[in-house]
Amino acid sequence: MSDSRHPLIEASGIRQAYRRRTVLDVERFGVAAGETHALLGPSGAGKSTLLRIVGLLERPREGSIRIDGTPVTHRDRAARLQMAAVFQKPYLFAGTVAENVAYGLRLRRVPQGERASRVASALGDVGLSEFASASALTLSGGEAQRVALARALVLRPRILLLDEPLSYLDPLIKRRLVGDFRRILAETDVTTLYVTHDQDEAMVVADRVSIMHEGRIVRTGDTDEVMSLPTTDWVADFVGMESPLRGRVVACHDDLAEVDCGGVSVFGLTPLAIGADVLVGVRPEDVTLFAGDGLPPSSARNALRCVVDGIEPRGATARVRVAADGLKLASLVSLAALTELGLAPGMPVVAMFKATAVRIGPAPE
Amino acid sequence: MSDSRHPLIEASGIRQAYRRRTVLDVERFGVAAGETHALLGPSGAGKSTLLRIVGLLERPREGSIRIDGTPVTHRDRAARLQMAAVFQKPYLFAGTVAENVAYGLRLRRVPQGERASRVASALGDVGLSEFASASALTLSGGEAQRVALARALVLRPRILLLDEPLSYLDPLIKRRLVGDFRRILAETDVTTLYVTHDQDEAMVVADRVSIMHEGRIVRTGDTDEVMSLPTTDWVADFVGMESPLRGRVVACHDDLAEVDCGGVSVFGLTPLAIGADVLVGVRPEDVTLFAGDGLPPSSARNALRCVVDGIEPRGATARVRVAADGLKLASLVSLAALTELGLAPGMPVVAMFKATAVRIGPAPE
Amino acid sequence: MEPIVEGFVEAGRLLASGASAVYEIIFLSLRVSALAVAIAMLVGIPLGYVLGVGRFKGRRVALILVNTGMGLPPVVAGLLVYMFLSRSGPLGDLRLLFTVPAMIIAQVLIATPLVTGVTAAAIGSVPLELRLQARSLGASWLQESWLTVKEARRGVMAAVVAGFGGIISEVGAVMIVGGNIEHSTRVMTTAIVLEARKGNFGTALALGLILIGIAFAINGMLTGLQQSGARYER
Amino acid sequence: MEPIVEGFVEAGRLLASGASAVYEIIFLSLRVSALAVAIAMLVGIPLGYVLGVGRFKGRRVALILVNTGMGLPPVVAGLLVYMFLSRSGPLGDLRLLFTVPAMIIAQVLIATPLVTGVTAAAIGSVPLELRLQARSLGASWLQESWLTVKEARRGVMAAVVAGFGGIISEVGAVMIVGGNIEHSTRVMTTAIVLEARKGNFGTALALGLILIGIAFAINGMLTGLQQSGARYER
Repeated sequence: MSDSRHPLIEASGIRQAYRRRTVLDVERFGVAAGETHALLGPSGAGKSTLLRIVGLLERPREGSIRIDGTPVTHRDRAARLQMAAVFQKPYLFAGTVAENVAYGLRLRRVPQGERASRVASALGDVGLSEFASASALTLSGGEAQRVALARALVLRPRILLLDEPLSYLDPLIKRRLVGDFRRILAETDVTTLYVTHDQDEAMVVADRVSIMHEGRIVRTGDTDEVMSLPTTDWVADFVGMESPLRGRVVACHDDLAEVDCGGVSVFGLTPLAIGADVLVGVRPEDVTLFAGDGLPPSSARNALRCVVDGIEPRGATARVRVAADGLKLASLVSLAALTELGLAPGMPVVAMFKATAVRIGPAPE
Repeated sequence: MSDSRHPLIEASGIRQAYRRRTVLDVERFGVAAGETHALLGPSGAGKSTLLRIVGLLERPREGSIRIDGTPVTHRDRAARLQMAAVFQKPYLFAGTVAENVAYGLRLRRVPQGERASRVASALGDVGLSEFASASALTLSGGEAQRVALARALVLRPRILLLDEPLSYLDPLIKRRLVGDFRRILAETDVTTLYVTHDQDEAMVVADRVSIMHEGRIVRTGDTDEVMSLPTTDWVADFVGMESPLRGRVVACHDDLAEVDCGGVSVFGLTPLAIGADVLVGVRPEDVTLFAGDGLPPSSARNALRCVVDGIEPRGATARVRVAADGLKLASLVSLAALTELGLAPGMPVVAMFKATAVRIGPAPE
Repeated sequence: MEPIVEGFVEAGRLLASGASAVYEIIFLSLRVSALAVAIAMLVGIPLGYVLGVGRFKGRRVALILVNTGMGLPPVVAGLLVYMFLSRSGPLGDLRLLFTVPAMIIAQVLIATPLVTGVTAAAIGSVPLELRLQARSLGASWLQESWLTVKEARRGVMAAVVAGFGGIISEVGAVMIVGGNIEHSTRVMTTAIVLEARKGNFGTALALGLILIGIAFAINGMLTGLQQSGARYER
Repeated sequence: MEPIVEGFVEAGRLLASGASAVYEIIFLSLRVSALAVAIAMLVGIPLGYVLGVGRFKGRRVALILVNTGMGLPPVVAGLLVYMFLSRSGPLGDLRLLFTVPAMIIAQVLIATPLVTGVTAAAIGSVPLELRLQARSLGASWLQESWLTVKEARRGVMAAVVAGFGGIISEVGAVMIVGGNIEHSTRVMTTAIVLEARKGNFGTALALGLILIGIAFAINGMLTGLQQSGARYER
């Protein structure tokens, strides 16, 4: 949870309730300058409400927001002028595409000449130059959402708020746009708060992730850490992993640590010292299964004898749950491999994964 | 395309147009008795229109439908009584859950006693027994969709029509329901037409798949074949593969065939004889990458020296495109592996995959 | 303020005493409008169903006619009925002018387009997929229609209530064709105009209060019926 | 049929000849209703904006009042104005009864709730997110309001048109407070009633045709304005 970087925007003690039902209860939340921070969680978790409160678009019942350490409220227009948002649907205004992109610039009284050139360049960035004088209401969903992004980026905001910007789009268009968003966010280096319910989207765009559940933030950290070291059963299920694995470092050879997880040894890389209580995680994408219980030749440092616990088809892959003593893992197996191995519950298998795929972090108290 | 099984329902020469715009142009389409057949394609491809026409819910401008070889039209109520549908949204009728499930039984004049017991058992199948007397309009989206499924299944239809039954649901609920649907469809052994835009969903539930694009069926076959042996660039892109790979069988050792793909040898299993022109496919999930150009020890029969062509982050994995001479492949690589290998465009890598993961089929003329 | 207060006092007295002259007028109003709306329902609901459900040749023209009818100023509707029923008019031999049936005819002419139009909108708001859903479960044409009307029942009820509301407080048409004859064709609205101009605030207010009561009841019903709008959102 | 045909012929002749009596009545009608709707706009649009935009204490009560006003039978509105303006009423000293201003007051009372209610609905249909979007791009409170009204402009225009339509064809209220005095307070609707009852089909029809023309123009405008409905769907 610790972050050495200075938080550009931070929220503390935020509580919000609609019709007496508490929908948000966040003790502390911060986004550091320059980072892309994803708020990830199922629908109804309070993600959009937190975004609107942090973005000074809605007043919380309790709590305060600071920008650069200075308290601000939804009445501070100067603070709001540092931000810009894109929502689920593009919500283009009546008028041309160029007029839409120019909207915020006009509010800021940017002179006509500069306005035109910035609008043109923003439309170029999202690849829609030729639509400048088209009516905003004739665009397709994907085009409209790119205009919405240009309308926000043209303001060169310090803070960009993206509230499920891709969730209403077709899978094919979404796949293309998520790449565009990643590229544009990386190029502009703007501080971004990105709300999504889609883990893959979060992993593509975000430096850091906060997972929300029922109005609370249940996990915050670097994307990689949050997505591979779950701290609770709920988070584990949400990020597609088995229950959290707890262990203790029992040996260290150079960088390579041996972690004892309830009698099973797992090898991974960590700077933590012998005796440390740790969380251990391996993403299902990194676990390979082999049939039988003989160990195959491989460069992978970890090879655990397991028993298949269950198989869930997921499409082009299946998620196979395996258990070795108390340790539970999941492996993502392609359909061809599933057929070749003839996997079925109760079968003995060997689960292999590299030391580099093992994520180790300090155990929370 | 050939299917030895008797088609229970077949459509020929179907054309449909709305406001003079052709939205459907399907020469031939059939669903065999007992199979689950997925209609897969992007939105606007004509999937739902075809489902409604095949389901005798809408009259096509041209073409005919046969059930058991007998021509039928949307006016044949006896034919319609053999089918039942579930749509994107549950469209529950005003009344209780039990009344909703009983609707079709009442239309069929099933006696009160039998009706009650069949409704109870159908609600049990979808795990909603305790909601029987609740108002249908108070249910959550996932519950409502399960009621819609029960309302269809309780009729014990010969043909079940499912039109994007999961597309409006939350990812978490969807993940659970897709498994339920698969189980229920397998248990009841009903002939099913399943419309979806989601490939993973199709791969989980379907025995056979037809891919639609701009009103036409561009590919039909067994799920595995359709999803791993694309015939055109568009289909390849849609199913997440690179361009179609064409080759010729040049040698056979027992079942193992050597296929020459523009100078590169690929080994796979096929009953096709030497000299046959074939299509070759390997799903990205089955391709493993190794750094450098030395061959690592492995049981995989195929090891191709390639160069990285491009990397698209997809979330927990990245899709890495590689090329060896004219042959192009994609590999799904976990983020840990991506970091460890330090992959970047232009880098030499070795792409490995097992012979069992290679799919070989006759090349279309 | 004095005469206004006196008017209210007198109005209360008239209503409480059950003064037959006032109640006679009220009951006639209700009878005429109820009968008219009942006839309007018989025509307007089936017609509204057909217009709401589907595309067919002539639907556009029919919708334009219904809209035209909804927009027809009631006083003009009254004028047209008057001309047809007048002694020298084509239906003059029926001798209906200045009778209750004439008022009913005029009100039917006003209410039918309203009932048809609102019913069509209510039926049209039932999603096509809901009807396909019923059809796919084996519903015949008639069963599907019945389900559709049942699903749209609040909108259809709103159509009837709106039709009744439109005619019960109408003045011009009933005045022209009914003639505001005491003990015969005097209804609430025409009586209010007459009594107000005669300075009989008590009687006018007594009738006005009842009319307001009816209008508010109708309003309340319409508001209640409209609150089922978000039903097909999820 | 003869008298009807004759009536139409006479109506055509009157309209074509520019008979000053007919046109005097038409222009007075338009002047009264246009002024009344202009005043109703001044009150109704800002009030409708406030009611449409947000939640605040008293909003429910205000909405109920507006609904009540929309449901008030015009003839009752006329009666109330009459009582206030009558010689012995609280505003009797103004001597407005049976004058044009009295008719305007009655029509303002009828049109304002209509304009307010329809404006509130139009403003309310602009999604909260669109306003948040403007706010998030830096709009001040006033800029956000202006954008919202611009986005809802078709609905607001519909509110004004509906308000005008509601009063131009109204009979009871103007008859009570105006008194239907020749060359002074006789408007189209009251003239139609009078002429019809006098058997002057020509004059009645001439006015009726103009009234129908106005009603259809209003209807056409409303239909056109409503066709922007699906705008926020995607």
